[in-house]
Amino acid sequence: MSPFETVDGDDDARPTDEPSFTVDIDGFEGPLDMLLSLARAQKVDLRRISVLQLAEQYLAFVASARNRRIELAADYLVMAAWLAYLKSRLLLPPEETDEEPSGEDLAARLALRLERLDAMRRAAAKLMARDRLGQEVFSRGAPETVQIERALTWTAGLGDLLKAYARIGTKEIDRPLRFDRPPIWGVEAALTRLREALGACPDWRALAEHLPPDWLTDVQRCRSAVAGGFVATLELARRGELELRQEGSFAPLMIRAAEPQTRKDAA
Amino acid sequence: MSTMTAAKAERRIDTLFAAPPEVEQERMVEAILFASADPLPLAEIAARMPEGTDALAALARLQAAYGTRGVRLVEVAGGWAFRTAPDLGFLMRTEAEETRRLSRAGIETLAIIAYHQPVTRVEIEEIRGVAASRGTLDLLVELDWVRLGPRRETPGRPATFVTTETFLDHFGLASARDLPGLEELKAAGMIGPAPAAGPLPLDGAADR
Amino acid sequence: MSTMTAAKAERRIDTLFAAPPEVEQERMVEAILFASADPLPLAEIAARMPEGTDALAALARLQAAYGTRGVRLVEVAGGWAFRTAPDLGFLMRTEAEETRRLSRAGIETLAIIAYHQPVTRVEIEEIRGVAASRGTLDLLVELDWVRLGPRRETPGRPATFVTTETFLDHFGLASARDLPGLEELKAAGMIGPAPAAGPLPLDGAADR
Repeated sequence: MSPFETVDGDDDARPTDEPSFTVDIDGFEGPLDMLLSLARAQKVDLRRISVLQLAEQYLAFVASARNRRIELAADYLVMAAWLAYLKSRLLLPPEETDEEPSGEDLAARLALRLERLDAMRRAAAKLMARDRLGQEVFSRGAPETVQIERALTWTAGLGDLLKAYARIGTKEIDRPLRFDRPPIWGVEAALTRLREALGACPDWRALAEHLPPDWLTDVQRCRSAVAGGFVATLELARRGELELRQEGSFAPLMIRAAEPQTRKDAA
Repeated sequence: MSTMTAAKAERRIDTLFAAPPEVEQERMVEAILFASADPLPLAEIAARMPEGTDALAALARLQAAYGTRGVRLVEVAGGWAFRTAPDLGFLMRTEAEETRRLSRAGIETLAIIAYHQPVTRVEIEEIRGVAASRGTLDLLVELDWVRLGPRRETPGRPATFVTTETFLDHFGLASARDLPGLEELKAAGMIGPAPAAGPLPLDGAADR
Repeated sequence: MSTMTAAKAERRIDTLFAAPPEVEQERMVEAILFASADPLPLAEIAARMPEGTDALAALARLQAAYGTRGVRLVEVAGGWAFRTAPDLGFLMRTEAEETRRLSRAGIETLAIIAYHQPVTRVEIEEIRGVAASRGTLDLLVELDWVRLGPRRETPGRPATFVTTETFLDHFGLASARDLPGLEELKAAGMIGPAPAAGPLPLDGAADR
């Protein structure tokens, strides 16, 4: 059960030091509610109610409650006191020097207040009488989900493009400084390679066969390899480590490892 | 998105795009709204339609076409939605939502917030003449009918309460200005600041 | 429920209840199906309708009435339901636009293609000095900034890439020949000065 099924929803706001027993005077929600109810009973337009009569009715009610030893909530008593004051102001002729509002003013204010509460009551009734969603009116029971497609738009400006190209175009310039190894097969490397080659294969072979194949791929490197190999060959021949021969001009230069005898002599 | 809106603004000038025929525009609005359980603002409908279409005109034609059918096109909660005709509510008992019955205090408080919004708690109490219970306001907030509005720029900067789109949708209101009898109540001085509160009891009921 | 069904069975005999007019029956079916979360079998629709109505006939009329509108009454597994017209499916998607800048790899690849077109993938990799990711080229093709060009008449006949009209449009170029050359870029300050070829930083001054 919902806690709001009863009309006592306002009780929980009250401080606990108030009397726990509050007269639920026929379900009135406070003195203003009760006054409105009494005013309605006059069966005239709220603007034409007799506030004096209303005050008297209210005071009579409070008196009877007291007689029946019913403890009234404090706000009912405050209202009673104020209405008693209002009644006196209405009945006694106003004094010339009186700075307080006149009885008629006070009565008019109370009447307006009742009117305003009444107006909200009527408005609430109209509101609740409307065709309500889920009661009289229904929405689509099977709504179709709307797919959200994330459309990615990629952008790049001409500036980005040019900068990117400039960056690539200058990579060679921008790279860290280092010395390039020139494409030269040095004599030292040639000596090492030829000594190894002759050790493994001491018989007559063309010098070209002993050159490193990866140096023969382009002209520049090939020249360097041939030159390096030739200088190394001459050097090894001088040291007596190899023998060389050539059949004729421009014929392949043949080399082989020197005979041990020759080597000894040279030493 | 902004470029789209700019493009829309130019649509009257731009005749390059042939807008879909009127019947087609009606079909589109119909499908878009049918697919949604919640009201869609005109701007959102228009944004989903192709260039050069007139969503508002299509809505008007569609509303007329549905007329008094079992399903109607209504303007509600700041948008447009299809809703079943109220006279057929009895057929939808299986769909009817179990609603918590609002107490009289709850109903009155809701009405006061709806008609007086933005309204502070103290103002609600002044009108009702009793202290507002925390539970009553909490329930209205929980139902998503009421939410906190801007703070009142008066001493203490009290919070105000306003109604929500869910409230409008639930009660079939296009906007808060369409509350029944709002204009009459305003004209009669029933809404708005009370003239000179004066020494009436119950003012400041919240202080107790 | 069983008493209701029994009553229904008798409806042909029972003439006490005046059935609602046909238009009204259509409205009822319309509202019931609209509000239902699931497709409804004929039997259930009929069960919800008042005595003496012919749900099937009403369904048929309603289906014809919706015809080719933006919403259709269709028979699906499990019963009858309203569905938005399939040809309007595109309206059920909203686009959330998001703009992202092309990655460095993307823009570099694009620049190489723009300046060296037609250019093979291997050539792009050689120039950039890194392997080209599949995704980068795919994105450029997807954006329609780059497309496949003629195959290179070399062993393996590798595919080449060239830029498109869309590319020229996007970058505001009349033709690919309008791209400024390296010298112009240098003059425009797009390329910084090359590192000094002067004295070697033997004392490590360059590190500071």
